[in-house]
Amino acid sequence: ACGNKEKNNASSSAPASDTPSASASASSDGSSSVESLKGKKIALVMRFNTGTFSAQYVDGVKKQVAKYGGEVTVLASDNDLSKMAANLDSAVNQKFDGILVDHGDLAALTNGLNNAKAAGIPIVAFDSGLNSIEGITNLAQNDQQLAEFTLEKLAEEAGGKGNIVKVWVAGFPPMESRQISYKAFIEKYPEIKEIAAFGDASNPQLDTQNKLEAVLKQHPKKGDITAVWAAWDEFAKGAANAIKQAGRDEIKVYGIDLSDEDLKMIQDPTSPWVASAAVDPTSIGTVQVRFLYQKFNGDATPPEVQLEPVFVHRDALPKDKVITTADLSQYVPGWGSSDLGNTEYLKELETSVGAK
Amino acid sequence: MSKISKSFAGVPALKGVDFNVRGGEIHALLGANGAGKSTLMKILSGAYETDEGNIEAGGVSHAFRSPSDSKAAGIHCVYQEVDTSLVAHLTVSENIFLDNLASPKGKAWLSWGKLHDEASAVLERLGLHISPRTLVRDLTLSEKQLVLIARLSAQKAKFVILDEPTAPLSLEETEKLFGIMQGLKSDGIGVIFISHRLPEVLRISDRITVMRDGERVLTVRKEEIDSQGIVKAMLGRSFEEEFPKLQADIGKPVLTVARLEAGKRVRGVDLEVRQGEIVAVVGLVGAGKTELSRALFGADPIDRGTVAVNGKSAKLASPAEAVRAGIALVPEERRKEGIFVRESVLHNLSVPVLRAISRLGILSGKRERELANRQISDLGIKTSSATQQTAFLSGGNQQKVAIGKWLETDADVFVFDEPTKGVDVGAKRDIFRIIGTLAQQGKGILYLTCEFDEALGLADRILVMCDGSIVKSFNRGEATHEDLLKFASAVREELA
Amino acid sequence: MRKHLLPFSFKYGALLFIGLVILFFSLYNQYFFTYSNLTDILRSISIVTFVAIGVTISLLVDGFDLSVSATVSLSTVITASLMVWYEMPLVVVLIVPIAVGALIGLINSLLIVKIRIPDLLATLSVMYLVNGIHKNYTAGYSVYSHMPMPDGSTAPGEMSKAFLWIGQGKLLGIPFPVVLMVVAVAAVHVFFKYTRWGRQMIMTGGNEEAARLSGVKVKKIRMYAYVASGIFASIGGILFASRIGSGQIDAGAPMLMESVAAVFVGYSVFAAGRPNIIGTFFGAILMGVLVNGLTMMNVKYYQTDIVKGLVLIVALAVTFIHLNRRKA
Amino acid sequence: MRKHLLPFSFKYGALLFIGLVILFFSLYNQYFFTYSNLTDILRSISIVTFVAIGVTISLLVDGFDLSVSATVSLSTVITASLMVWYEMPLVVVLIVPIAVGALIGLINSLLIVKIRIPDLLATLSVMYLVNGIHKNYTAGYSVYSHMPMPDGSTAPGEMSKAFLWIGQGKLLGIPFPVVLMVVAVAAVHVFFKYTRWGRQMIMTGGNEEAARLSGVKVKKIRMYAYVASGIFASIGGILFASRIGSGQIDAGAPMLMESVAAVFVGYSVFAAGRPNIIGTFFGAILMGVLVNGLTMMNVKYYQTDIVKGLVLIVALAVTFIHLNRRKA
Ligand SMILES: Nc1ncnc2c1ncn2[C@@H]1O[C@H](COP(=O)(O)OP(=O)(O)OP(=O)(O)O)[C@@H](O)[C@H]1O
Ligand SMILES: Nc1ncnc2c1ncn2[C@@H]1O[C@H](COP(=O)(O)OP(=O)(O)OP(=O)(O)O)[C@@H](O)[C@H]1O
Ligand SMILES: [Mg+2]
Ligand SMILES: [Mg+2]
Repeated sequence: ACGNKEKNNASSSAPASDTPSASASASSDGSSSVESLKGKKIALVMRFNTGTFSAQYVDGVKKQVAKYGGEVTVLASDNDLSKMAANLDSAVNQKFDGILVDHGDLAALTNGLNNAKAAGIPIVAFDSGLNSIEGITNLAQNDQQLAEFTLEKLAEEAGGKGNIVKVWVAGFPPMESRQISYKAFIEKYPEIKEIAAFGDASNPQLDTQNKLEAVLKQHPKKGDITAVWAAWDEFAKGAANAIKQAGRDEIKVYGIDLSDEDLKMIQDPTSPWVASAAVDPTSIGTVQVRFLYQKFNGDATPPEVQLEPVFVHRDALPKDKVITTADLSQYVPGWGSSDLGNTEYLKELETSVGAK
Repeated sequence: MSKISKSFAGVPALKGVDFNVRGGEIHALLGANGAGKSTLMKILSGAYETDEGNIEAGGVSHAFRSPSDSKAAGIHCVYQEVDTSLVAHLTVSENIFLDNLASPKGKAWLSWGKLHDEASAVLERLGLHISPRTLVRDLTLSEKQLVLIARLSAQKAKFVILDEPTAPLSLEETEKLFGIMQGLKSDGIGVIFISHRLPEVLRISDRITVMRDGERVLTVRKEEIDSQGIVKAMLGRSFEEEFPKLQADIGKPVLTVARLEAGKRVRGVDLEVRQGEIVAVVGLVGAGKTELSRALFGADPIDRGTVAVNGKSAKLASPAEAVRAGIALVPEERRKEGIFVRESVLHNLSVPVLRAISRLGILSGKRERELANRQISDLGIKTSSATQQTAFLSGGNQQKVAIGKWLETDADVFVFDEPTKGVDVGAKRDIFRIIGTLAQQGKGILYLTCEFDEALGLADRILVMCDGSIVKSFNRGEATHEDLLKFASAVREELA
Repeated sequence: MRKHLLPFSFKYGALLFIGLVILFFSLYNQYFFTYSNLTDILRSISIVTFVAIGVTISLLVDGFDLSVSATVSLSTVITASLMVWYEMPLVVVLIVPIAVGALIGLINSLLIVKIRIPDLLATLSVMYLVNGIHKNYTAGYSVYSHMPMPDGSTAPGEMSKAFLWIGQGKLLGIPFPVVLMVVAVAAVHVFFKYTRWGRQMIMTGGNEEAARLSGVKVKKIRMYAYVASGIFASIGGILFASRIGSGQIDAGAPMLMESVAAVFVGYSVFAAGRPNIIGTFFGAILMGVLVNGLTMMNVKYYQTDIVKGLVLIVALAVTFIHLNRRKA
Repeated sequence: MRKHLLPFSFKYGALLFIGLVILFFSLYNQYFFTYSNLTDILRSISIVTFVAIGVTISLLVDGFDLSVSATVSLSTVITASLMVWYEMPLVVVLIVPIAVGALIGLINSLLIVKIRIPDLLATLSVMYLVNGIHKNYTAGYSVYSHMPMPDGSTAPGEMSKAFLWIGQGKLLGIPFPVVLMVVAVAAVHVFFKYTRWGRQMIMTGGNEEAARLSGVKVKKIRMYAYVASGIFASIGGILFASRIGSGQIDAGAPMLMESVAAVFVGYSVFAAGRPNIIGTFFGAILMGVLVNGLTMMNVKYYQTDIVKGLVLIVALAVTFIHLNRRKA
């Protein structure tokens, strides 16, 4: 999935708003320091580990580290924060050279992170809200913006009015952020009404399918329901299935987060799922690794890096062939091609490792 | 106890029973199966609550709501079902002092050393050789019964109830128990003793109460009655011929066992059973009869030796193979092994013959019902209908069900292991009639029992088993009760 | 005969309750009691019902199969991968997961019957094992048509139309999974009520030792029960894949608790107080009706669990109060 | 006496195995056998151990408490909410969830002892109910310091330092949860081995009828056992909240299976073949060591499940082959 990272799409450099250091620090360190960057052992401490999104993210991390000649150990936590804290402690004990954190939690990890800092282990986190701890670079996917993108598109395509179904569940930080946008959206468009809301994280796809079927039966007339907004792609898959199988093709589905699997469904012209917003999971991994290597190199890295979400609509996708997220950058500007965090010496490192 | 009544699910088990015991007497409580003896005693010991009636002890009226209430009043009980009162995976010591541990007044902290010492003392006083640290699950049935008696004697009781304590005990052990009972009596303790063995009842007890159908029929001093009178009172009629023996022609051998060894208790058994022949195997408890029957039925693995049915050598790796070879077993522990208490009589009776009443695997409900109704009327099973749940039948009728299920298989050999254990005289006679009929049909019968009189009355041949092998064979009429006892205990004494 | 005196209200109480629930939802929402919604409900419970049949069978021989959820997950990804990765014909796609389900049942029964590990312990261990295997098989990815493979290529196959029809198609206007489910329930019910082997299973569950001493091959019987349980769970997995059109990781995880809930509600049906297939079916229906109806009422998602719990408690309480009163 | 002849290898086989596993990991990775890693392992199992103690107690009276995971979840969010929403003092923060845990135990025992619903059925229903209640209580949200409230305001309180110390602090260089865990294991062990009430529970579990006939108030005893189970689960929940510094929704969900696995491995310790507290503790240690060690070996997360399953199977198989050989 990372095969075309080099195809540096010019339009994608814009998002890195507050990271001047990313390119600035690409000063000409000698190749000896490039040598010293090889053979790093890196721990990836994750909270979730199922689903295609996570799998692609892990893939991104692994491939990028491999390009730098390092090795990754994944410490997965089954969505259990106490296990995640234990995993972080264990990573510190094992004296990894660097630690990547995925979907962490400030309260749960503060202790472990302080230990890591004390042990001099650099940390880069993704979507963890660790900004209050000094010295950690936080990558953040702007969840509110993700939600806004899809909701605005929904409003636009619906003409600012209609009945919608929300599939959402609380209890997860990204979900709760997305809810904030949703609330604002409902206030902004008084003519858009929520007629049903449900969601179950433990059985996302089938449960959504079954429950949406009930809602469809409750509103049997075409036009009763304008759209379904799914705050998570796992919900969107179930929603799309239910609508498709019920033959209610007038209802559109808008989702958030995009994996290869989802892309397939969005491309399918018979699928009601028309749009999603996401940050490419693979490039999240890639960028996170780059910043970690900047830290290895002793660069001053910014405390916060915003990963700008990309909006993917079916209209932008090719009709004649099936693509994967790896090819998506050709059609959707800003996707998968982020050169964020890259530096000259890192490129050098890549070629040096690749040469062997 | 006065005017005690108790019903189970609307069916009366006790109807206004009056009963009293005095301190320092042994009072026998007799009655046919299901007469309500155990139920009455369970009410006295607080295991059941009475529906009506009143209990007085030491002049004070009590409402026993739980076993601890009646224990507080000094009433202790050894229940008929031994395993219900023991905790298998705990030590003998703990089982002996279970009541103390259970009592809210006991010590909060447990000293294991002291507990074992005290248990040793109790066991020694009774002359029992059981290690207090053994787990009860590793004991034999009679040892378990003795542990319960030890528990009793560790208590300061005013009244003691023994519900069929002698059923699993050997003669020696029974003697030991009687010694203990006499001791209790001379300490001024009132003993209630339930047994189906009339001779021992007549020997040990001071007064006798007979119950029938949930009512008290009579209470007399021992001297005022003989065993005939008791039987008459129990059944409501006289019981002329105790063991009716039907004559049958004896034919070819159907079961031939040679040098059979299985487990620790069957050590080289040779025997032969012929068509129409009733062969009794007698022996004391622990002689290995049950193990022999289980080995013959494939229920336990056979270590060495051969078994042939109708001259054909039979491979007995499982009961299913034994059934195919033509052997049927009526096991000793009926509720655990013989019947399905939660299922209907109908389903119980058809288990071994499901193949016969089905075609291509589909059961014929009609044939199943016909079969059941036939057995119910032939064997005189007392049940409200074939669909009655077996749990609600009395013990004797449950035993008839356990026998009845085999009658329509084409078994050639029937093995009965203590089929009359805990069965009243009426049901016993029915069972003997069934066995006699089977013999007349040319079946071979192997009848294992520790009741020598039954063997003497019923069998064509009697084999005496001792410590895992057959030590003597008698033809009908050759042996007396004493002969059997001599051989049954001989080897054991030699070894000792 | 007690049985005939059994108060009507107890014997048919559970059914009455289901009826009342349906009536309530029908009055509340005009669209609830429509042919298409009712068939939707039945379709929505079809997967759980298959799993629950397996659980019922294991309970009937006095065991308990906790590994069913893992079997569903494994069967789902195997089914999908056979089409997507290997482009196998439909027969193979259907037979292989069923064989795998049977194999899991065999492993369970080996542990339980041969090594004599208690049922709960054995099937829990197998649950862990199979859960690990299914994730390992796909390296944590879900399986879907033309998915990208780890080596960068694209998977050659896709979920076949014929296969998807199993979960999504209709036969004479009835969703096919519903047809399958009803046939399965009827067949299993007949099996237990009218066949020799079914009766032997029930007797084995009632008293294993007595069954053995009656000549029933109890080890085999228990083995068959676990194999059947594995097979029904794997059919559940196949239906799952065909219903959602892909093989999701951990798809079966919620199935254990849901199917067990259906089975336990089933204890109340006809006041049986024990596992029974018809009860299980009605248990699944009740759960399906509740989810559908409560969704239509727009009850918050976190409140449906409370309702489910209360319904279970009430159903069981009524049944057991009654059964125990009868016994005492 | 059989017991003394018990082959050493069986009685101590499980402990030996744990020792070997630790040795293996120590040789494989220099960081494994360090003080800080070993205490981390112990800390990581402390929550599961508390829950597992509760499960063990319920199994000891021959029951089974499936509701523990739901109790953990509820206790976690209640604990967090008491601080975050209501700014309660520490005592209240600790007492209320424990009282709630006891209440759940009471409900369980009411259903089991009074209404005589079989344990699995009753506690499963309660699991659904409590799961629903805990989500309802927070409207599905997780609870964290100064969280935004539904009405738009910000929650006044935060997780207090003193409270967080319970889960994250150290006493004499030992993580405090480890101290708590060891004290709890020792206390419960002593309770069962040397006190009258403990023995009464074991009697009740061994043979309820015998215990009743000896005058044990078995209903009360079973009630206490379920209350204890609820309390230990709720302590697990409190530790959870204090370890992660917030009250997560569904935090307890994975706890049931994990604690049950620890308890079941514990059956093998000392070849007991039954639930026992020391065994449970070692079971939890083994699971913790495996997860930690396998992660250090960079085994894929989905492969640790396979290893867990295999270890469970082997431990149980060895124990039960041995126990059954002894019996036969
Ligand atoms: N728990 C019970 N539930 C239902 N019926 C019972 C129960 N216990 C006893 N009965 C019935 O009550 C009647 C009296 O039984 P009980 O056990 O008191 O007889 P018994 O005189 O002790 O007989 P036995 O000589 O066989 O021990 C029997 O009909 C029996 O079936
Ligand atoms: N430890 C035990 N606990 C419970 N029951 C036992 C135990 N040991 C033996 N039994 C049962 O007690 C009965 C006595 O068996 P045992 O082998 O001692 O002698 P036996 O020759 O079969 O005597 P009998 O048939 O006269 O009782 C059998 O039914 C056996 O299954
Ligand atoms: Mg009796
Ligand atoms: Mg015997």
